[in-house]
Amino acid sequence: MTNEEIKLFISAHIPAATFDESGEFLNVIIASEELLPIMKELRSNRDLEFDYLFCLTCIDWKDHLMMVYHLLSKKHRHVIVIKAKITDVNDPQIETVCGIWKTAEFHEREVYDLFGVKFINHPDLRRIFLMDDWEGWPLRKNYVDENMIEI
Amino acid sequence: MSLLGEDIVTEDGEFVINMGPQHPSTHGVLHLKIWLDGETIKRVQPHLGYIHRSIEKMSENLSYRNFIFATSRMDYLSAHINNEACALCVEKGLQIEATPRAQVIRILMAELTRLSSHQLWWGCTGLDLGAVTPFFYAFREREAIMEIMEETCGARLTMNYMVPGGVMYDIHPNFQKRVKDVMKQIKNNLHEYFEILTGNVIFENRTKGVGYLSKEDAISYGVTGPTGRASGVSCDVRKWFPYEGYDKVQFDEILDNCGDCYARYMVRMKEMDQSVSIIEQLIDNIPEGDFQTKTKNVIKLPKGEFYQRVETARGELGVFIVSDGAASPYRIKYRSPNFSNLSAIDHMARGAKIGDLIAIMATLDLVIPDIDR
Amino acid sequence: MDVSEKLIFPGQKHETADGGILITKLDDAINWARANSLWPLVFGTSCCAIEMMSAADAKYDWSRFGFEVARATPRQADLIIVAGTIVMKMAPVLKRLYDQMADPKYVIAMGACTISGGPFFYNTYSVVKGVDHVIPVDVYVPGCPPRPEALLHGMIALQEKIKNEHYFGKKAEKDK
Amino acid sequence: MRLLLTYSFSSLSSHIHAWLISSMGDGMAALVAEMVIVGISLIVFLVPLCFFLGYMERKVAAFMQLRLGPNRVGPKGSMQIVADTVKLLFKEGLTPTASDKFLFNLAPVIVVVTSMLVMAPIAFAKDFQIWDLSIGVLYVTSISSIAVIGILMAGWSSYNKYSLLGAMRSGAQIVSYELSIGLSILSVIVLTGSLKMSDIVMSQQNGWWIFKGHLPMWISFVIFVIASTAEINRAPFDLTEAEQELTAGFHTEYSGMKFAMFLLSEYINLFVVSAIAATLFLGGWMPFHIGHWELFNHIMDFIPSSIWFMGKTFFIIFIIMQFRWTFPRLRVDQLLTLEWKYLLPISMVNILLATLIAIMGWHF
Repeated sequence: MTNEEIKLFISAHIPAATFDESGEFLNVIIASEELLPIMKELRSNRDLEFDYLFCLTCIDWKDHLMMVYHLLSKKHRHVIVIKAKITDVNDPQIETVCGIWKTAEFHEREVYDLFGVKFINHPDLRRIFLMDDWEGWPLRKNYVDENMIEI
Repeated sequence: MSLLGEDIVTEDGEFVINMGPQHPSTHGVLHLKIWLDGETIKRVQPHLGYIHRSIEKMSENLSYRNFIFATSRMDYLSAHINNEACALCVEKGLQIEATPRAQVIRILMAELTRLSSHQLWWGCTGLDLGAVTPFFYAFREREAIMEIMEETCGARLTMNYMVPGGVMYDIHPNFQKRVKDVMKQIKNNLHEYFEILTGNVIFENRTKGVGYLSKEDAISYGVTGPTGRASGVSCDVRKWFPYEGYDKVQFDEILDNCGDCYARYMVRMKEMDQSVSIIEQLIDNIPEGDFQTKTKNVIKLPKGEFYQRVETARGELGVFIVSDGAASPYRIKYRSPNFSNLSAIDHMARGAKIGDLIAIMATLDLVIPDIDR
Repeated sequence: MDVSEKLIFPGQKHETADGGILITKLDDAINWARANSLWPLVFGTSCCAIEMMSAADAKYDWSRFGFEVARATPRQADLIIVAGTIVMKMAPVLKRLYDQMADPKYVIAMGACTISGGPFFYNTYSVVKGVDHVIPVDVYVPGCPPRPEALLHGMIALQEKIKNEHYFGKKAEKDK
Repeated sequence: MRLLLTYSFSSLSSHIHAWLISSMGDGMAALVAEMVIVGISLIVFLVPLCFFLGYMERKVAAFMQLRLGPNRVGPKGSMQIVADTVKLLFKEGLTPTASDKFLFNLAPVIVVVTSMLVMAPIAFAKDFQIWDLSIGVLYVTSISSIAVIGILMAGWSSYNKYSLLGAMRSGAQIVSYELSIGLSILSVIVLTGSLKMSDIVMSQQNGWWIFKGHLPMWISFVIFVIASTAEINRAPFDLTEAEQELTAGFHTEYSGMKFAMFLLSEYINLFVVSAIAATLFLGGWMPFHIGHWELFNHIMDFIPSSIWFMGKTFFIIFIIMQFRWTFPRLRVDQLLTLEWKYLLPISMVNILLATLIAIMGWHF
């Protein structure tokens, strides 16, 4: 499918979705509540079949958090970037995509560890890199590190 | 020897052992919690972060020239390829390309790195399975490659040879001759590798049918690199999304459908041949010209998001730069191959024996600092 | 110290220079053995571990000096080569490993990360800024990573250090 | 010179015996004194032997791995093992708090003592044997299996999960491989008709069993070497201490001298099994003779019997050392499969063949 067809397909499911084609890939920006149904559709639809989630991360834009999912279809060889906007910075929550791509389990734990995004229905949501008693979310822009030396 | 050594038996009467953080076969500081039934593994739970050095956070404070070199310390066996990925990503943002000469040098260096990485892996696989001698044979060729690296880049392991727009300095005058010598040496000695390990009955028994990973699972777990290709997933970035002119050289993507440890082993062994072939195609055809494109002293990327992927010795490395127009990245994400590859370990090891887990870890070829970053 | 000036009571320890001839000679013999048989613990966290492995290979071959027998269990090791960055999560594990080792035990800090937190990582939230915050270090080997020759040099320097120690008689210099 | 070569050790021992009896009387005192002398001379013999085996192992490993091996400590690195031993002597011997302290300290002693006990019936040279008891071979097999109790004890008392796993593996392994060893020894006994070590050596006067006994003896020999490698826990069967799996297996918690005792017993065991293999299959101290080549046989006779014995033993030791540096390690279930599905049935058929040869008198 070309980008235009994918756009049409997504618009049909989520009318509020906005698109950004300035970069290398087609970016689709949606609200965090709409994530799970469209992801399921992207994975299972025969013409799309995005079976490979190759990058899952989060960006802290200070006033909101942006979850970024890079998807690729091994069969059709097309790439799409889904961005889910989380507006609640103090208690960020989003549905997990573990059930769709198994690799998401570790990547979501990483995002939880470093950004504090809580993934609803995640099977094992613990800190992955830092100690369990660590305070704060290091990759947030408002994280204060006492050991940091300003250069 | 582990931090959680106290719970000999958990409440349910299960036997739990902690492999790592210090353990000879975890290749660093990976910590695996293993639920056992006799010798049979019921569940494996990886505990990470014993070498989490926060490279992503740190890179947010480094300039676009400097953050590249921190990545040498991620997957230190593919240090050069990691640097390449970052340099390419910055180039993508700047919309420039490395000079033709630099591109060929980059490919040559990347393939040499891949060869040395696979050799180390081969030696360590032997070591993990209890055969000590392969380790020394592997280092024989690895050291020869290291010497080439040292002569041209100035360092043995963390080369720091990449800059956005090319390479840091031109190759050493001896480079071509020495590379040819080493290629000859490797081609002559590769059969010894097969004689020592591959044909051994014990080795075959230890690896065949062990740690099976199906194609669907491999894709779902995001397993890439030789590990993914051994499960039949075509995932060589050099073929799929060619960079640096990989589309101009002839090489095969090695695929195997068995998905067991032996398949992973054979895929890597055959990849060494392919790397040798790539190097031989290019070594006499290094174009003349500049080794660096002129770039500004302070690099500033335009506002936007850039994603670059390369094929390291372990799989697909993705560099995701989010720029807000400043002199240092706003956010950097490294999609490291080992992190995804490791996530499949529980799936692969269930029902296997402790010895199988060692074989699985060995053939996954894990580099722990790349997982923790 | 002039012994004759002091009043010596029966049963009091007669102090002689350097602990007496017998003790000194015995010290020398034991130190010779200890210095020439340093068994390292199989322990490496990151890049430096690869150069440590290179030091074991045929080209550098640390077995020539008797470092050959790398033990996987801290109980049987004499030497811990901290090869690679130590992060906050690893620090208690490293301390525990050091405690598990049997005396006499030695530490080599290999590489910039273990000496000071690293060429890059000194300014991050998770890295221990120098392994000597956690365990006492005998020899520092700088580099990122140090060459195998540098590590061998560090290990030979440690041998020299051991040869000047006192096993008997005086309190070991290490404990001072 | 001639006197030295033909000198029999039996005259030396009978001199000492006569002197002891004359000075102490024919009672317990003389017996105890003899035992002490034997014990001391055994230790005096074993310590250099183990030093040499340790040195040899490192040099064999270095040879196979394209490197030099120890060469700085003493001439050609020959003092390396001495340094290691002295260091281990002066190292702190840790006893974990949670361990069973009595068993923990007893285990290495049991392991070393059993391996030393097995030395008793071995004929080191002509008329040079500590105790030529009539059930020599039976004694060897029964005593050597006590070692597993020491290993189990070490693993259990350490209060360490790796140790426990190692000990459990060791139990299964040694019990299994005892069978093959027993059966392959039995095939020699069938031909010899005696359990006595000296009889077994004498029966090979006109040819070693490996040549006289046709194919079944070859099979027995190979099975014996494989099974005894497993019995003494050396690679590729070193599952009890499998470094890459169980860090150090049953002796994970041992340090200092207690660990040195395990190392010592490993080398003694290596020597003992090689010596027994040499005695049973390669004629012990018997020189190599070929049929009616009288001149050749005379030259062979001229070489002292102790050199013959040591040469054969070290040949087998060298083979077993090569195993260690060549093969990957087996998995625990494959280890048992190898024994119960392959070695044991083959040995059973083999012993039938050996019996057939013995009954029909087909051997030379």
